[in-house]
Amino acid sequence: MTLQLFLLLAAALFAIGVFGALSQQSVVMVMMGLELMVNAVIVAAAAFWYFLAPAAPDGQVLLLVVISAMTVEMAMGFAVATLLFRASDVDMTDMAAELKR
Amino acid sequence: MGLRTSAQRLLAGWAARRPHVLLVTAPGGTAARLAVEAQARALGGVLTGEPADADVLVVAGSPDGELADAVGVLWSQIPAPKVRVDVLDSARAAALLSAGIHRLASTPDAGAESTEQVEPMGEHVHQQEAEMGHEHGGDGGHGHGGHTDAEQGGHEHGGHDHGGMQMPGGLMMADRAPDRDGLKLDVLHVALGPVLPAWPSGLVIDVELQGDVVQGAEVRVLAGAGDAMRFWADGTGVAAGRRRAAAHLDSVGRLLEVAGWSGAADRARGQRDVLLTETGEPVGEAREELRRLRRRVERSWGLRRSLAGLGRLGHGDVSRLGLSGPAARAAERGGDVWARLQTWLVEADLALSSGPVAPAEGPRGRPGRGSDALVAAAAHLMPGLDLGDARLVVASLDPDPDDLHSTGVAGDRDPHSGHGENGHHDEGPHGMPGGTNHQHDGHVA
Amino acid sequence: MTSLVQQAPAWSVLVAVPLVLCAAVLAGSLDAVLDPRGELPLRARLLRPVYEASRSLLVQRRSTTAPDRLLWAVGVVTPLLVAVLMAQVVPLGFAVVSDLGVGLVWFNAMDVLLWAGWWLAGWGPNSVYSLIGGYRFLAQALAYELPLMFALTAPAVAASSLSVPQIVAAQQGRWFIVQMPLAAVVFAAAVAAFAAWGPFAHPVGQDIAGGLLVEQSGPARLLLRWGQYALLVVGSAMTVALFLGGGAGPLLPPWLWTLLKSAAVLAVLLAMRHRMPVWRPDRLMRLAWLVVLPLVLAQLLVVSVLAAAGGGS
Amino acid sequence: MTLAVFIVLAVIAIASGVAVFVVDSMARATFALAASFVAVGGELILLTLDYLGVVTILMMVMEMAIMVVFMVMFMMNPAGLMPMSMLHNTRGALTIAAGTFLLLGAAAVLVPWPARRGTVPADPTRAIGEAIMGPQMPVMVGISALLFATIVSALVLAVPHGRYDQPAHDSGETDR
Repeated sequence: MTLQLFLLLAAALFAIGVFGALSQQSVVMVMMGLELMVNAVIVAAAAFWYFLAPAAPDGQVLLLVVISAMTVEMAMGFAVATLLFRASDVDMTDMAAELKR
Repeated sequence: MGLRTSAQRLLAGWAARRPHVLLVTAPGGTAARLAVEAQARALGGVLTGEPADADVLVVAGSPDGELADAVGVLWSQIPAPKVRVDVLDSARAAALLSAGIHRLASTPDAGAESTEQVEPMGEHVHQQEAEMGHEHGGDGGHGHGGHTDAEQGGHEHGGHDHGGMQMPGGLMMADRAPDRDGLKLDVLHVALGPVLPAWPSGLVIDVELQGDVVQGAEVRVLAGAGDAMRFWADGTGVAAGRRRAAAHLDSVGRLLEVAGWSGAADRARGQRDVLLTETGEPVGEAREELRRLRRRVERSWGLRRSLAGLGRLGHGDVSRLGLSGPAARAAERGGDVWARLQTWLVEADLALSSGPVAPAEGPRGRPGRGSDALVAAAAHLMPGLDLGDARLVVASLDPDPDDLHSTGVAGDRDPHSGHGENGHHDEGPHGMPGGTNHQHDGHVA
Repeated sequence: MTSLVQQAPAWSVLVAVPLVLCAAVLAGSLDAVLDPRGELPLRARLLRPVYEASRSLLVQRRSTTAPDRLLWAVGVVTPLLVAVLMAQVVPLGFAVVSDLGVGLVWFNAMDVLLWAGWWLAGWGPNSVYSLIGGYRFLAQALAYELPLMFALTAPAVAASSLSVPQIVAAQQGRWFIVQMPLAAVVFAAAVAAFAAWGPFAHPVGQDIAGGLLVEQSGPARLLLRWGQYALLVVGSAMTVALFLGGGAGPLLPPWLWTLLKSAAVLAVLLAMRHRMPVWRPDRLMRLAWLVVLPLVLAQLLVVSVLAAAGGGS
Repeated sequence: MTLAVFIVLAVIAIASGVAVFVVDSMARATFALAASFVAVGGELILLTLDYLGVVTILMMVMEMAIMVVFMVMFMMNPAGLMPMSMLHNTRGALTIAAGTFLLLGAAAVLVPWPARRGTVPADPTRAIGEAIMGPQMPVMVGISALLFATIVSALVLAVPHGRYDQPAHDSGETDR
């Protein structure tokens, strides 16, 4: 196990997340892309903590913050999706963009 | 299938010690039903409501028309090895059921003719065991009607839809309509009945579901064969008071079963059987038993919490819907499901001590009208309730299909419609953040 | 009675799995014995799991229209699998398969897997009642999960450890049920809830024709039923470890004490099944959020104050 | 041994991550994402972060169980029974994603990471506990305020106006 391996894993997960977030039409699926990107951040942060500065707890605290951020993102995402859906029966990003006009 | 080893025989023998009986009552089959229920219990079996879980299908009475088709669908949904028993005469119920279970034990798959039908998106393997126990000889062809996409057939969980998009597997995409939270969600059309656990068999309520919330309800009654005897109302045998008490206990048992309290439901059914059979049992003892049951039920905080305030029918509703019988008198106690349960228990006690409360009426109210009004009340109350609550409401009204059929209204009347309520309810929080009132889409068989 | 809980050798994993299965079967017998319905001889009741298993093995495979077979299979095995995974951190006497430092959190995480598992068992068959059963479980899960988490937190605070063996060790003087009775009761109730049992059996309720179980036949049904029993067994054993002193007791060996206490808790849970009505989820939700959650938080406060006072001395 | 476990978990994490956007069925997509998170939780346990690993599994499986309800509620074709594409601009997204991977991967391999400072504490769980109850307390206070704000604003956004107005006629339970 080396830092590089973990970072490669994180890079792969992040790239998949980017693909999802850019290519999906549905708001909920875009959120899943974002989740995968956060997932990659978790891996990278844990690896940095373990391989670079294990003595300081800051890395672990950062992880906690990331996990909380993920739940916040999720809750707000659901709320916005519900709002959009209620407003105009839409769950697609393209259609939501059209709403603005 | 050449592996008919002794081990398999051994397993079959053990399996038959705990037969799971799926009981379907056709109009006029109430006496046979009671006999089968008692015998199944005595044999160590268990009554089940699900074809997936059954190995013995017992048909009490003789279904015809749509109900016969539904029984055929049920039979096709029971996985082999399975046995079908038709009981017409209550006196022979015990013997027929025992013979059926014996058959199940002795021939794990002897003579099994297996029919395989592979359908586009799902396979259905029917392996059929010996069918037996016909009282009415010539009728060999019980509907083994394959897999009809029937909306009847209680367990086909029908999802037919109006003008939806065709999807693979012959499924339809669901319609959508606004739900009570202002979200436009899918509507499923599901038929409750004619066969469900603790359900008046033969009654069908077509409901529109959004998630598990009923948005509309229409009632149909599947006609039975000939003029069914209305067992509870004008049966003969034991005294009128005992019969009335037994009828109410039958309803109580069904309601408690739906409420998920099978122990108490079983007690109510046990007392019902005692009242109907042992004419010699002193009234005092029967009343003492009944009072114990009533205390038990009324003291249950959980039950009260579940039932109180649900399905309320005030005095206005009673007169508008033409209700009579216990359901009407329950308006004095508040008119909810809890009040109707109490009324049954109180009136059963009164019936034992001094005869039926209203001797001119049947247990469901005015002769020929009682169950009709009950069905109308159910259709009126159901929209806006979630499915579990709707089941409780129906069970608390407990219309008697025999009663409906013999009035002649059942076959060709307009369905009582709950649509007047229409699909939009803003009746306030259901108390469930993100819980059950959610949807799914087109994914329904 | 001062010896700490020891980590058993690695091969004990292999013992733990059949042990959980046997316990699930015995729980089936006990359930039949406690069943108030019918008047069957004791022998027929004790052998009921054997009869039921025989049925299941003979039954033909059955399917529905357009099921999601993969997810269905995942859902069906999850309850039993979760029970086995939970069992890894539950001590029997003074031995435990894995003294994971964060055993308590592990137990909690495994119970959350049930959210997914039960829902999938409802989704897979592609049937209305079954899916409603799945939704009902999620609604119920929202009601029981937070009280369960705080009930788990209480013994962790009192023992100032997340490790189950250390929690057992910390209550050799006085069982935790003495200082946190409410947390113990809430925990046991939550065990019944995640096993969809007794008053919490709404997801498998008769009013929706068996709900999650409606389309399950043969081995699938058996796996789900045994999964429920296994969850109740492991949950009872965990109750004993967290609140009832684990293997502590006079005269008898610790493993026997664990078994006896677990059987007692299990009997109470099993007995609830036919003796109480099922609670409607909306009313349960109200009760859980408005009454139980504040009570458990108050309990946690009391325990924390006691721990702070005790830790200061 | 640990390397083997790492590789297995990494493959699971990536494969199920890909599966999220490949499978048709929304239920499968959601639980594929959950599987990816569980695998990452396993990786954290490999890095001695038992507590954070298990908490990741706990939080994410719970989140996905809720997520699937939303998926099924809002999506056109949750079971994936009908072949339909929900993608737009696939090629561009694929290019950008590949570019991202190459960039990050190159950085991971080529950057000369500094040497390790210090050693892993005997009990990392205790270390983080003491950190957030000690020097890092403000962070946790901030997070809890943020979470509370999230709860409130999510409710405000998602709930129609007047949802909590008690109906006039009764206590607001489901009776009618």
